[in-house]
Amino acid sequence: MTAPITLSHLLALSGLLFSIGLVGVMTRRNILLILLSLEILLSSANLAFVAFSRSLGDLSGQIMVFFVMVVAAAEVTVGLAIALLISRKAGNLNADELRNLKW
Amino acid sequence: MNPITGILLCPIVGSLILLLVPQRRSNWVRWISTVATGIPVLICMALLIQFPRGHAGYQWVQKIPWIPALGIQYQVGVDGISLTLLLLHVLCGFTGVLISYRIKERVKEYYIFYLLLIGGVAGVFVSLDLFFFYLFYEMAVIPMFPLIGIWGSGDKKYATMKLTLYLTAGAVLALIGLLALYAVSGAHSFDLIFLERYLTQNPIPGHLQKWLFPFLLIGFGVIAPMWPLHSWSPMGHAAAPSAVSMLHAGVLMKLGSYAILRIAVQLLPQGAYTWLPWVALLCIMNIIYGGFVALAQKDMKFLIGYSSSSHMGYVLLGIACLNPVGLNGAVLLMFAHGLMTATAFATVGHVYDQTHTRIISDWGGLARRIPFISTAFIIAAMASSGLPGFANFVSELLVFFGAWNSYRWSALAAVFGIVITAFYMLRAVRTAFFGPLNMRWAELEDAAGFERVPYLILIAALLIVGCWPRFLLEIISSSTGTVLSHLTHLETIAKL
Amino acid sequence: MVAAPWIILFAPALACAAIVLFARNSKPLSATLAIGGLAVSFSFAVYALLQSLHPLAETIESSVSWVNLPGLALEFGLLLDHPSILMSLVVTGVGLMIFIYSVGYMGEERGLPRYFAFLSLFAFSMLGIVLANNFVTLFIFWELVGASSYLLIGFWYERPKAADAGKKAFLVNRIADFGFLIGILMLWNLSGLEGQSRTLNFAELAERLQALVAHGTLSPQLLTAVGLLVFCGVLGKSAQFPLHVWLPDAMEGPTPVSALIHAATMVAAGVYLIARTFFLFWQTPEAMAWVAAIGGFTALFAASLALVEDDIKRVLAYSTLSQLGYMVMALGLGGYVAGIYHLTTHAFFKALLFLGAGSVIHALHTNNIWEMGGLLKKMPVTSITFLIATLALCGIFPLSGFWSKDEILAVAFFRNPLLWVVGTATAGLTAFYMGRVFCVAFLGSARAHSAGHAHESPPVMSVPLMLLTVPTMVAGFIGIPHYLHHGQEAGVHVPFNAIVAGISTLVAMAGLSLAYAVYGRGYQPGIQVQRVLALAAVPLSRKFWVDEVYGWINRNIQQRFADLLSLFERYIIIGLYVNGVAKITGFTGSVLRLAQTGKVQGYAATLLAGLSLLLYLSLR
Amino acid sequence: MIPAGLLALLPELWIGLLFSAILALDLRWKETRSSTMGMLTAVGLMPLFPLLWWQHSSLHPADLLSGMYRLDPMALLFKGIFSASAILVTLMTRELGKTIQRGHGEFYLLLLTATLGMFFAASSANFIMLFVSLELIAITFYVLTAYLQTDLHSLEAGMKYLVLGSLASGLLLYGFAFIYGATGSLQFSKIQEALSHHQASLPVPLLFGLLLALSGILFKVAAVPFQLWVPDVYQGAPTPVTAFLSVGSKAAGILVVFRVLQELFLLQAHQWSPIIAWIAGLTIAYGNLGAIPQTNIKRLLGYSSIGHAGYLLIGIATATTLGSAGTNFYLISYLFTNLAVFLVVTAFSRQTGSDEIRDYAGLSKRSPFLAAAMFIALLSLAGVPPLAGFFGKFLLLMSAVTEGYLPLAIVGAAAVVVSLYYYLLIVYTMYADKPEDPTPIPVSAPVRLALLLCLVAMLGIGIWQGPFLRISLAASFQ
Amino acid sequence: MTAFQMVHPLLFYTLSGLMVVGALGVIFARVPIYAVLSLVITLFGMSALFVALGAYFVAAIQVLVYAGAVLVLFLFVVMLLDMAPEALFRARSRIMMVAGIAFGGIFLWQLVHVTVVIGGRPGLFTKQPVAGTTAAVGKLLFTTYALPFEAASMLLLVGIIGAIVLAKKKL
Repeated sequence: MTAPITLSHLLALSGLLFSIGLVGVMTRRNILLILLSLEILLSSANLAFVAFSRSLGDLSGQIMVFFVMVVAAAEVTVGLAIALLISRKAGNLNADELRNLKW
Repeated sequence: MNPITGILLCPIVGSLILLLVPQRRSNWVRWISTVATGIPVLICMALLIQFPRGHAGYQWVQKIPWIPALGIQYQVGVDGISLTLLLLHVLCGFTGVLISYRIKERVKEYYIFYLLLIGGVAGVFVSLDLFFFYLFYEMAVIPMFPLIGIWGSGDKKYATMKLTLYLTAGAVLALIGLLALYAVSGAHSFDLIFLERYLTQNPIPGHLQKWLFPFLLIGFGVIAPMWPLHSWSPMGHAAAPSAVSMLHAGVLMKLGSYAILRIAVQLLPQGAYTWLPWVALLCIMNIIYGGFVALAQKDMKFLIGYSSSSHMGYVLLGIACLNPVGLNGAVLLMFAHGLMTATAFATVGHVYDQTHTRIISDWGGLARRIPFISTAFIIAAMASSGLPGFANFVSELLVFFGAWNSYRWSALAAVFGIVITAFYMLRAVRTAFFGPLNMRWAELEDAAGFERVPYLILIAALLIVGCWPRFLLEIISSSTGTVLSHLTHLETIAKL
Repeated sequence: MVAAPWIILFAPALACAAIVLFARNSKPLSATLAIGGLAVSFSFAVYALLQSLHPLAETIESSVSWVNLPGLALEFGLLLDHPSILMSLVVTGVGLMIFIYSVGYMGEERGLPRYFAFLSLFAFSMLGIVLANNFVTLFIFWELVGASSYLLIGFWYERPKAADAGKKAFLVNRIADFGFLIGILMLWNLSGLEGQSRTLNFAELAERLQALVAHGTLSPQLLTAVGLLVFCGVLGKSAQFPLHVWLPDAMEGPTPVSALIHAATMVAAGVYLIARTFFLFWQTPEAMAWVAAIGGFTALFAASLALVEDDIKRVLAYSTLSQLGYMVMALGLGGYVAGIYHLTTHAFFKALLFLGAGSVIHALHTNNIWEMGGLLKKMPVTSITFLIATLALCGIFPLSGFWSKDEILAVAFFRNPLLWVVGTATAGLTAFYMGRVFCVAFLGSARAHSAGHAHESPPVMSVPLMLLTVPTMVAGFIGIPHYLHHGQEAGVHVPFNAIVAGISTLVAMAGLSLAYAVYGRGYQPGIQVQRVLALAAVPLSRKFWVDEVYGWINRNIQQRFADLLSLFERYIIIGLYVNGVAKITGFTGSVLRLAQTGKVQGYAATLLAGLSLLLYLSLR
Repeated sequence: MIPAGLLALLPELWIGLLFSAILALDLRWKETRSSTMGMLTAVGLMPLFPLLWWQHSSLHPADLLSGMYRLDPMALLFKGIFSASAILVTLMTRELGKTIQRGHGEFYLLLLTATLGMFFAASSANFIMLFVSLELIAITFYVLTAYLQTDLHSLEAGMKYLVLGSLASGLLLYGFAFIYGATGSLQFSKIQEALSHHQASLPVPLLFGLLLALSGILFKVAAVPFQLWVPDVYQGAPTPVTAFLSVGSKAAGILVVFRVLQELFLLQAHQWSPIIAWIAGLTIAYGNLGAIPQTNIKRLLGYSSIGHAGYLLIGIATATTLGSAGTNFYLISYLFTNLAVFLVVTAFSRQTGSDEIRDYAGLSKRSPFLAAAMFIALLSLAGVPPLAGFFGKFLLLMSAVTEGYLPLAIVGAAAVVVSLYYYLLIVYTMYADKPEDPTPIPVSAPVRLALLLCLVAMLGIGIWQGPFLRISLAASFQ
Repeated sequence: MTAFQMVHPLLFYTLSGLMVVGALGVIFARVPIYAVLSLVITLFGMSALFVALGAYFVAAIQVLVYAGAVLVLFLFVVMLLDMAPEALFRARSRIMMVAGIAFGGIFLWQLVHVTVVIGGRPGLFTKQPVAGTTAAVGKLLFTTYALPFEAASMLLLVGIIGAIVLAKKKL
């Protein structure tokens, strides 16, 4: 517990979060929560960027993080709008029942 | 203008003009089509007369750079082999237009597709560039789809789909072969004339040739049609409207054997030496199998269809011989068989259009009612069974002579094949045209007046060439000689 | 003079073309053209004959190059030597009579122009066989003869029997030609064995074969095989056992056609072929033995079949078979001259017989001899000419048949006594069945209503009959054997042998007498004998079941095989392999689309699965 | 002296201007004038062509605007492709008419932003720029896909696209992060420099980053195994959006693959080339086989577009100039061909309200023009000479064979046959089957014009390949 | 191996623990609101980590945009739709669960693999750390990254237009 924290630690954390996000995307039934899991994905990528930025001594990684947040915000807006419409139309937000288009 | 380009452009321009003709003007459509296919006949006749006898090499070559970066050029021209087949093609195309006067439904569309088909096929025969060769080759396949699909009969959806897909499958396989040829030749050119010269000097290594040859052989063999890749053909013939069957069996099938000869054998002689004996073996299947299956058919068009695939076995056998006699026989047989089968399909179509049945036993005694058509059919049947006087006889004879020393068993099978041919052809004649007239057909109309012209043209051509084969053979042999000189050249290299 | 063979050959061809082009609807014009064409041929044949009689006359050979390729030069060539001159005389002469006769016999037919076109075509083809100087030319006309015979037999194509008969004739011949063509191919190959360019010219082949045999380059077995293959063609055209089945059926054709084709000329082509290729057979005794044996067997076999036949034309057909067997046997025994001699005389009297039969049929509209009777008084010309021809056929002195048949029997007597016995027995049978026909049809009283009202045929028919009687009677005296001997070294020449002639004449007389006794006088043998005869008649009337065997083979082997292949085509090639590929492709598509479950998380999982695989494979 | 950066940015500025103009008009005009607005958008986009041509002929390739913006022939070619597809899609949108119940103006605006995003993507020279522009495209398309608010299909498609698209973005981003970490920069030129040290083989983190980034991009291209969204989204989205997705978005994806693989990682081609070749082969097979049993034309086109993506990847897999040129050429021909098909689909469904293939029965009688256009376009899609689609396939197969990817070439060739099957089934339905409802289908003048243009382009490109090949060659990496 | 002196191991492990727990909460929470709130924990933890790594501006934005705007939006929607927790959890498919965890695991394993490789390569981490202050980042944003910045503004505009066009009942 006292070994110095290296880039690997940060990346491992980021990776763990990313994986949790993936699991969330695949397993959560509610569309909203799938969207929420996607946020974990993006955030974990952000963590990786910041970690790399720190280790490289280069700010462009942090710039990227900024843009990712913008993108995430826009994405969530649109996603929530669509989710809202689906909920109005279909009566629920169950991802498994959203399968009129198939095969 | 270059006469070859003229032949090529006539039908294509014709079809473009047809696009502008109003739908109701059926007669304009017919006349334009007649002219668009008639002019090539005249040009071709003129070329035939002017063709220098005993002169090897391509004549009336026109070369326009097209995509220099890839070594692609528009290059057309004919030698004896292609001129002969071109003649066959324009004859069948022209007579097909005449036969199609009977078509009353969607005339304009029909002729547009038909002329495109004619243009595509003509393109294959005159192209001296592998790219354009392939381009026209596929162009010739596709118009068949609507032609059969719309104006066909019977199980036309299945037939036309199968035909198109099958032929395309062959074509793309051949395309792979062509591209590989391009890649390994190192010549960076699709120019056939150049490649012929170049590959004589710098042949492709033997193991590559052996590996490349099957692509071209099978690819083009599909349309030839080589056993067991033939099953598209009888079905396609059966479902197609008569002019299309004529062109299809008469000319389209020859594209395959022509391509094998022109490209595969000529450019990959070592591959040819390796693989053609196997082809000769398959020919036995083509001939005997095709013949026996024809013997079991109850449907007239299927019968002729299987007969065609059986007879194309002779052509392939002739090519497989790789000697002047066999090759000349093969080319002449392509010509002869084309005319013969076109005649047969034209007659069958004439009857079918009125009876709406092709089952042979449903007909009966038609000779009484429609003597002209019956005579034409009997002539075709006789020609098909190798009766002297018709071009088929002499060409089959040449194939026998050519094959006798190279592939004895195939030659035996081939000779036996004409016995089988006689069996099914005469049985068909007996059942359909002889015997008492089936009273259902008491109102059948014979071909009268102008309608007889196409039959007479085809039969006359068969007879002229059959009685005086030297006329065409001189033209053909000059070019087959060139093909073979590549091979003998190779032999000398191998010996050194 | 070089033009003579060409004119002889092409005059009928031109006539045929002219009829097709200009006289499709005119009976008189078509008849005139056909007869004119053949008359031209005939006159030039006569001219050629006269020329050839000159002691210094040379054989005329003339050819044009038909196919000229490196490795194969085929010529269209004609040869006018003694056998061919004789044969062309026979063909054109007998043919001319038959053509003229046809005007009367077929005058009522709607399709007369067609008929004459076919006849001219046939004459052209037959002359081609006769005049050909090489195998390819001969084969061309060989096939054309088959085709024109097909057309002529099936002239009344609306009659199922006629149509079937035509087909059968063509097919049987085609089977025979399979062997013939292979024989030609082998010969062509042999001709180049010593390095020369290959040839199919008869004269050159003769030289080369001789050289090959002399040098021992050629194995006898191979030569025998070639000989037998060529003989295969003979089997078909000359209707030798076992390919004889088409000839009796061919009687469905118009009677003049039967006379011309199936008596005088076409069937003789096979015999002529042996003669033409005698240089080949002479080198191979094994093949010769087979030829002789088959000839002899056919002679006896066909004669026995004729015993119980009631159809007058069929009797004549079997008789033709039997006589052809004689000729083949003669040639097989080496009796070159004897065979051709008999061929010539047979052409005359058999044509006469057929024309006579035709005359009767024309008058009575029946072929059955048991519906005739008593025609001797009603139709005297026909009857008498028929009688002369019958006697000639039976070999009664001094008619032509006597001389030629005895020449054959003499050859057989010296070369192969067994065959001589067969030949003599056949002569007896011949006399018996001919006597039977004559007695039943012409003697006694009318056996049917129509026979009572018969009238003699018009002159256009009876004059040819009478004209044909002349050669039938005198052909034995004009030195045909001598003419044939000229320039022919090979073969066996046997002088006239009185003993053989006497025996055969006696046997023939006995046969005739027996026939007369039974059918003219109504003599009934004992019950026992009758039983035996009835028993013997069964296989005869069923023609030894040969047709049945062929039919069985046709139906159960050939057609079953075809059906089998057709099923293979349908279920294996199309069903399994073509449609199978298509179905598998389509099925794969239907399976693949199941990946598209519609569940977004499933898609995500698949995406990740793919990615994981990708990562695993790359980062390994 | 105008700075080069500004000159280079002119097309984007022009689109921005157009965007503002439409925005302003949208506020003032009523919904009823939306079709005029569509026309305006289409016409407004046209000056882009001369502009791009001018840039091509007078500006030098360079990295501009602090290295964010890349001006090179490839970017210009792709911008041309984007503009052309945008114009045709705009015309198509006009045909939608009442299908879109509201927000016509905004629809055009979103089309413009998507186009702008594609333009930016084409000119990106930095991963940040690239990411933002890709997301601009993606998010616009999420909205556009779900645009038919009352149609659950459309919403479902939008949501699926959004979820999977975001997942892909996450992967892309993660990949970028590792590339960034391993090379120390997000700037293409610097990355390229850093990568030149790793010629023999890529270190694991880089390869990991590359593969993740690649999957994010291949998702856009719709390559196996990232293709599952395609059929659903294509079917559910409004037809013009499907068309734009299938051409514009896919082209953008291809462009980015080009940028990443052939510009940045060209030296490591031996490492990624087999991977792309496998993906290409599988994609071709999946798309074409899956299309066989389809009955909805949009869904079928979705599958078929997967197949085409596979072909496009062949050129990338070969990593040669010829291959890249082949891909470029293929895209040009695919643009006209596919949009022609979608034009017909739009015109047809406007009248009949159906996208089912069986309803196309007898189209040749109801509208010979539409049927003929569809026929030719489908043939071109299948790759039948002398149409444009053929030569593209020819080039791609040629490059595959030349580079020794023979199995890939055979798969590509075999797929031609399969594709011909399902295309010809449509043709058969149109030409040989009897129509249930024989009323003629009217075709509006702009659509007719656009279709004619596409047809002329298909034939022209197919027959007179030279100039287009030159363009494609010029725009490919040397 | 270059250590990160500014990140104390204790701080790191504490924050990591929080973040992972928060993330797991998103996956496993039965009630949507809890899921959203547990994500807030993760994001706050990450923000703190950012500060520790010297990315001050980004950390601030993280709190403002993510926790402040995005998650609030989520909360609004969750409340607006008033979703019952049971309905959400009950029908979760077992196969998907297994698949998800499996693929997540595989992915993690691969990530760890890569990370280990990176950890063993000291050459990559030689640079001196720079502080991501607002001034430094802002300067970059408005100079070098002006173009993406503009593009991002366009992106937000699309987000706005999209949300309005889609979700607003009456335009």
